[in-house]
Amino acid sequence: MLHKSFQNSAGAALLPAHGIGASATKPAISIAGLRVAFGDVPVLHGVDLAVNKGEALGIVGESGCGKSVTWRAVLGLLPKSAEIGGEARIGDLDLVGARQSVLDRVRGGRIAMIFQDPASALNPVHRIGAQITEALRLHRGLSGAAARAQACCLLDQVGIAAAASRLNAYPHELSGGQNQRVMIAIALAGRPELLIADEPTTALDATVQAQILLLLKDIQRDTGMALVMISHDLAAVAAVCDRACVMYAGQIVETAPKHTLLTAPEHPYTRDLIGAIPPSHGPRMRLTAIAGAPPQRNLPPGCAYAPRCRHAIAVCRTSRPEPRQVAARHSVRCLRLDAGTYQ
Amino acid sequence: ATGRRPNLNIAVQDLRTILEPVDGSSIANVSWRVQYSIFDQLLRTDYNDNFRLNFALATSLKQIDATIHEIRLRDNVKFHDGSTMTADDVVFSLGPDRLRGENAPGAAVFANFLSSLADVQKINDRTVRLITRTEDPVFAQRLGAWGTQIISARARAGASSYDAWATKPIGTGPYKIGEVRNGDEITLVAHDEYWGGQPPFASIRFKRLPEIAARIAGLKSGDYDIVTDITPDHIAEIEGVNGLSIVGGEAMWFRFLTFAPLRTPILKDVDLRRALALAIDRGALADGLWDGRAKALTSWQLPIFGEINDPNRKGVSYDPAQVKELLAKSSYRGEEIPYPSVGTYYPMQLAENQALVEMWKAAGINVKLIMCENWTQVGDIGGINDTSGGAFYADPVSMLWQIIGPTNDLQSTGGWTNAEFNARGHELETTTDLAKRQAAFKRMQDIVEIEDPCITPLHSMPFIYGQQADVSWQPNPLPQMYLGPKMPPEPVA
Amino acid sequence: MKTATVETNRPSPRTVDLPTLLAVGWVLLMLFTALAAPLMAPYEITSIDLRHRLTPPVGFGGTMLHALGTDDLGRDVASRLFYSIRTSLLVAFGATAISVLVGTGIGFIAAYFRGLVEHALLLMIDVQASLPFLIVALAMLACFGNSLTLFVALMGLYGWERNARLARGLAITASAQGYASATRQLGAHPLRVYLRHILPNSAATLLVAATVTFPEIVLVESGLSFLGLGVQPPMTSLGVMVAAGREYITRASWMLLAPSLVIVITAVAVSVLGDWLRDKLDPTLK
Amino acid sequence: MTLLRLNNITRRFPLGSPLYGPRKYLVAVDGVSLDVEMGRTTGIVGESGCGKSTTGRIALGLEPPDSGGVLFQGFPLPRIDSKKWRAQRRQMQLVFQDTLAALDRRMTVSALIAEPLAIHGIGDSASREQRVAELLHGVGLGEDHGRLYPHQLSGGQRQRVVLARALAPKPSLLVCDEPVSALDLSVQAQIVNLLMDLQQELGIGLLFISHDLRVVRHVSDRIVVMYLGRVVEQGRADAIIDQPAHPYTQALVSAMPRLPGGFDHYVALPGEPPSPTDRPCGCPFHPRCPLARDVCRQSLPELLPLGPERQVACHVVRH
Amino acid sequence: MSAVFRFAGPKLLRAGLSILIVVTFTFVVLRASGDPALQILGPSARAPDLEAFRRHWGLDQPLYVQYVRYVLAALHCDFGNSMLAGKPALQLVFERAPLTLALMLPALALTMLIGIPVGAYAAMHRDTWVDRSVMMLTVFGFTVPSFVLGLLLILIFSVTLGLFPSGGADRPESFVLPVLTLGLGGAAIIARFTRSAMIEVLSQLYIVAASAKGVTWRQVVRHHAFPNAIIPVLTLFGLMLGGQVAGAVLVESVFGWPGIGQLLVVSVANRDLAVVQVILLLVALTMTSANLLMDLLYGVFDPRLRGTNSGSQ
Ligand SMILES: Nc1ncnc2c1ncn2[C@@H]1O[C@H](COP(=O)(O)OP(=O)(O)OP(=O)(O)O)[C@@H](O)[C@H]1O
Ligand SMILES: Nc1ncnc2c1ncn2[C@@H]1O[C@H](COP(=O)(O)OP(=O)(O)OP(=O)(O)O)[C@@H](O)[C@H]1O
Ligand SMILES: [Mg+2]
Ligand SMILES: [Mg+2]
Repeated sequence: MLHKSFQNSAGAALLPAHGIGASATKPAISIAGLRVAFGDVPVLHGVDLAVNKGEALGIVGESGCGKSVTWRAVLGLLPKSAEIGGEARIGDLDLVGARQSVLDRVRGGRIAMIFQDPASALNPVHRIGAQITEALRLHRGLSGAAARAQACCLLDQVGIAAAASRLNAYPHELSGGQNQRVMIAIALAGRPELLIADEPTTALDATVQAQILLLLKDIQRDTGMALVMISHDLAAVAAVCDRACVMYAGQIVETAPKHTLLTAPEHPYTRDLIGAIPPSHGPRMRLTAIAGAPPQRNLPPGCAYAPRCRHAIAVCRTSRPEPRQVAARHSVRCLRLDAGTYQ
Repeated sequence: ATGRRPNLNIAVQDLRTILEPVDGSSIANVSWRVQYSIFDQLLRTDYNDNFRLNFALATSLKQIDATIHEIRLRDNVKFHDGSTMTADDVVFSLGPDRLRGENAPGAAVFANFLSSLADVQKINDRTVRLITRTEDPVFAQRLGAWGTQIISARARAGASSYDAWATKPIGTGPYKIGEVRNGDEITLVAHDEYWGGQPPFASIRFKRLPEIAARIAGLKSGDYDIVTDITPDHIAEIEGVNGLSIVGGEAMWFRFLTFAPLRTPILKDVDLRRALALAIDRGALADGLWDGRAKALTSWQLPIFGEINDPNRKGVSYDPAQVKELLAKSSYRGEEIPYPSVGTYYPMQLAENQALVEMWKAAGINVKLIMCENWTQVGDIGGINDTSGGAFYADPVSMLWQIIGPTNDLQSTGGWTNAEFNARGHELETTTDLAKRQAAFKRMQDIVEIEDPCITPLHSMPFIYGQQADVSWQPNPLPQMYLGPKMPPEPVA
Repeated sequence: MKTATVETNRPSPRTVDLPTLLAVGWVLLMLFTALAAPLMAPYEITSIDLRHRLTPPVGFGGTMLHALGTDDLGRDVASRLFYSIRTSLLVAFGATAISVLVGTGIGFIAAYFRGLVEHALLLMIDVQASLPFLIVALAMLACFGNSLTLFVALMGLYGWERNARLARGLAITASAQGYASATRQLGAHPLRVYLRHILPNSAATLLVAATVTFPEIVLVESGLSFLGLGVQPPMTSLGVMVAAGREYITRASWMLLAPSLVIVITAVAVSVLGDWLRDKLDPTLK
Repeated sequence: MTLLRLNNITRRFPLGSPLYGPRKYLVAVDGVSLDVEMGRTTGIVGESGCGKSTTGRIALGLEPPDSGGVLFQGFPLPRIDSKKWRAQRRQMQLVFQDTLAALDRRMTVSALIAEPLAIHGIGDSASREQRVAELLHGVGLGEDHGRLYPHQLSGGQRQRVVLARALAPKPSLLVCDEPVSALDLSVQAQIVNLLMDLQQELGIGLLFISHDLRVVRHVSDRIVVMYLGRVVEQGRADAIIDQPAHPYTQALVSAMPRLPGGFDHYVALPGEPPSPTDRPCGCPFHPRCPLARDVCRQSLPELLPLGPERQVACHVVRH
Repeated sequence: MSAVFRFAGPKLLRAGLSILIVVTFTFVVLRASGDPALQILGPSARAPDLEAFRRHWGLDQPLYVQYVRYVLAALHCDFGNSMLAGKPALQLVFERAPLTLALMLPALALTMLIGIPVGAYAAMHRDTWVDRSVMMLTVFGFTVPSFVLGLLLILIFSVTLGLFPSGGADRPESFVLPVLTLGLGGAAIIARFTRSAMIEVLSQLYIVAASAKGVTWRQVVRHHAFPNAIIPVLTLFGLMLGGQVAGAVLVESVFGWPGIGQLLVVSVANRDLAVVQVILLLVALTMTSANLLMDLLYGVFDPRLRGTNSGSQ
């Protein structure tokens, strides 16, 4: 089965994230060689990633490339049919294959997660107040009136009006956006070290989105919580995160500080992605989409992006690229960079 | 004193809560069983001693003339409510309001058991005259059979309604009615002022437990002292348990089949009916199905009938050769003969139904068993029917005449009738002349066996009880359970 | 971990496991028995032998003459068992199918129509639920007499109200869910919404209901034969055999045991098959 | 030509069962009027919970309005669930917001996409298969995805399945409820292009509900801004985004994350988003409005023209 | 208050109607399909006695006259007398109903207390051998007829071990075996339904989300999955409440339990109409109240059903 290749901490040094300041900031979580397969179908092909304490990391990428699966795998939330390999460490603890009781303490307490689909992620039969206070009880030991008050605070914090009375509402009585904010409130309830926000604002209107993102940013800054934000909105990622990863077909293809990524992207996919942003000014025109479809189910023998890449050369179709450090804190998984023929 | 006597627990397969013994609905085994310990009659038949008649509430019986009998009542008989029995109670108990009137609650019992009684006259406090309509050869026996239970006239008058009375009547028997839970449980309590001595049990609880397996389990676990309606197949099982025993088996109760030729045209053929009767292997039923506990019954003769009995009469018996002959002679060509049955009314009924059908099939008679839910359906179909009956007293009147007399359902529903049979039956019932009676009885048997068969006997139907071995109790050959004190015989003349 | 070159696009279907195979085997055996009963039965089911009543089965003191022993009339239990399987399979499978179909249909209709139709159907359900089945059976008997076809139909009435209420509840919950309204807004006929979407999504529960209904019908049927409905002597069924055997539970337990075991094992097989079918219908388990 | 016209529609939802306390109502949509032209797109933006989806459902005739009327191609919608209504579904389709719930989890993606074709009896099975492949391709999924079940798809993939399903019968009116919110930029571009191509080809009228102002601006001809169940501003798309008039629209536009700089322009709205069960009297926006005056607290502003093709409901801005 | 009435009104109306239908139907069926006189007096009763019996109970009247009389009397709360016991049917039934209730309620409690945890447990361990064997046992549970189960329990616990009485209803120990017999079969059914409902629920996203919150698996099952899974189980429970009287018949007859189940069977067999009707009335009332209770409980467990536009769209 899976052999854990990065078992010793020496392996962690290989991780691009540790290029600088590795001694100054310890990672809140470091993921190495994470592989996930459903049945016989591999979905993640070795994700290496570290999130430092207090850092805000954005993850963008093709829809279906495994962004959500990565974090579900880390938290042990995938169905039994998933085979998981690699490791995900917080401190000395490897979460992959950890016992249930260990995971229970980590989940919601050290790592909290906000799901993409709020309407289905909230339990329909419990009042939202109960769902929030449950998290408070589990991770902060609050109960009764104190928990309620705190839940009220949290709802306030995420911008839900009339928080006190809304505590008694059921998920179906709230709109999608309101539910999403409830989810955020629940995630914040445990004061996690790391918050994984899986598209936290897709269902929210611009003002609330801004409010929430800024709120997440503020909380992250104030509490020193690390934040992983999965999003499709590069602008939103830029607004919140310090660093961003681009994922494609179950691998991270580029990691860089946000400015570098936005202004000097190296991977062709990142470039194409940025090129697809609809303009906010000027006349309507066709958007530039990437031709072709991402690889399905099984990867091509070479670079996963090669079939769609405008710059692909012969070698791209035959051999797999490895991540390559192109600058401080900037690594790219592209063969043409290795070969130096691209640029 | 009551403290030292044991309490008796009896599990029965069914219970009825109307306890007035002359009520129409009391004509049932399950009623007789319980009521027998609550009431006394004028005379008492000792079924275990050749149906000998003993004095009970009456202490003498004098025939004044052909239709008048005078009885003297026992002194100091106490009713359950403590009052003393007088001639007034007897007059009322046998009077038109309770028993003899056309609309009296006792009309059915009266017709079945005491039909000859025309009047009851009080002579004095202790003496009563009973006047019959005609001569009655079995009048004394009737007094000891059923229907002469004496109740307290005063208590009856004091009851708010007949219905209220019927569930808690006051009699003179060894036990009085205690707690009654409808259709479930009846508790009788010792009547310590009983004239016949101290009742042996402080109380008797009859508990309804329709599942035979549950009754047996209850007996095994010691929850019951006696359980009723055991079928032969369970005898070995009970006898195999230490401390349990089986009693009963000797029976004066019988199973019959009736034919309704007037309702079912195929049966018009006398030869077919005779063939039906002759095709039955009664021995196989009695020995196989009933494990030898039942006795095959081939005729209407019973030794207890005494002088009227004709030991030389053959009756019907299993005779395949003759069946073949009769069938050949008959007009029967394999038509289906309906045999409706409710299947669960008599013990082993369904098994017996099926066994009979197979026996007929073997003889080349095509009988179809039809399961029915109720008697109306059975009656609607006609054909061959199951029935039962017993010798309440030692005379053919109680048997042949009582079972298919003109008022009984076979005749009253138009299934069969025979004028001569009825005339002879009437003679049997109303003449005291032995020779005439013997002739009449013989003729009647000829009719139902050969000339115009309408009924055929099968076998005795034993009442089998399981009981704890330490319970001393002797069952009757009839369904009545007597649980009172042993009384010295006071035979009637 | 296997290499990424494995060319399976479909999730591999669950392989049929041993219990399911056994269940299929048993049901086939029952079907075979039902068809071949006359060939398999060593005796006629009515042939009575009063001198060899209640002989125990082979291995418990009996002989190969009557491998499963004889009953209270000395009839061969094995032969009767084969014929019983034949009748009971017909009656119980037929009636279970009717009961579940009728119940589900009515339940769905009640869930779909609101207002008067729903109230009328609920009224029917209430009436049936408060009426003991005994009375319904009596009514049937009084009105239509007795025939096997009618009897299967009557037995199909057994438990329909439970299935109807279950189905209605399931349908109401399901139609409150997105996929039902999504299909509805595509312009699908309600029949399609109910049959293609709500039914498969409710199938798990309905299948369980069916597996529960099945043995109930086998047993209720025996109660009705005493009313003169359905299976009547000399015909026999598993229920009739159980009912006859209950008096002999300690005396001749084989009379009860043989048919009971067949009922229980068949019910187990049916429920294993039901589970298998349900899993098949649920892609999320693949 | 006007394809769809909503006339002053209102929708209230009762809250709770009578068994569980007194009845309260939530006004989800309050007097909304809007048009969708053939071959054009009307965008709806607004606070979450302001009634956008409800408006969309009413527009499609999936829910009856409590008052007001819906005209499709000039005719009122047939009675819900009637035969005519069902037939009309072919022309009116919805792309659901909640994709996990909207897909029957027991059907494969292909079957789901083929279903509207089967329902309306379009084509034979071979041509349906082909159309499914076409649609899958059109929304950027491969044929392999056709064999999967909804739960095996990522959020974005599911969203595209829902879209493909809605497009299958070639409707003339498409209500897209957040059709691209879960898509990455590239796929989003693909979908937006697809929608716009289809619109040009077939003249589909689109009602496009989204939070992403950038996309809405890009897709729509007209934009309707809703707040608490009411339309507060409507007009040409670029005009609304480039020069928002209503203070709420201004706030919305300012909150749009931009590159580079993120939320540099963001002007936070004071106060809290209101609760739809407890609507303020007067202008619904006044508690949070920086420009609010007395009149705003007392009377409800009507939607009145402000310049060409533009309407605003605000007491202040119009003066 | 009026709102409550609006909610309960149609249900009560329906209940009333269904009672009327049940009463009428039963009346016709019982009267048309058998003669009480014959049933009660027995097959060998004489014709005049049958006549007298019929006259006494008004059975000689045309059916519709009997029906109108019955309904009119019933409207005045006179439900007639039992022909078999000679007592008012109401009194007869009320003497026994508490005993059936005393059997049913603990049995139902047992059904739930065993069925739900067992079903949930099996669901949590689905497809393991635990699950399989538990489910196998449940099939035994509802397939073994209650009279066989009852007899087996008697044989084991009364005859062999002597722990509990074999029948009767007079001591607290008497309750153990009948309650077990009645409860176990129901528990098996409930267990199966709970399992299947639970499996359905466990695959929902909110279960994953709850785990992500750090809720332990046990708590997830208990707090998040259970309340959702209980809703379909409640439907079944409501149905069981009504069906228990009929289901109690066999148990009552095995244990000699003087409840209304047996009374019903005896009364039907004897065509003792008045008693049958009162029992059916009672059953119908139980059903109605069970229905109302279930509606309330649904609301308690499923907030989505509390609005009127729940379910419909
Ligand atoms: N339970 C599952 N069984 C099989 N395949 C699955 C399962 N869950 C996810 N997948 C597959 O894993 C891949 C990654 O899914 P994931 O949800 O991580 O995508 P994503 O990057 O989050 O996309 P999006 O941005 O659309 O949410 C998808 O191709 C999906 O089909
Ligand atoms: N079936 C319903 N029962 C009760 N209230 C409802 C119902 N549907 C919607 N609502 C309420 O109506 C309001 C408007 O809902 P709607 O879904 O239209 O909002 P929306 O604008 O689409 O929000 P979002 O952008 O978050 O999807 C919300 O407050 C919601 O809680
Ligand atoms: Mg995702
Ligand atoms: Mg919405």
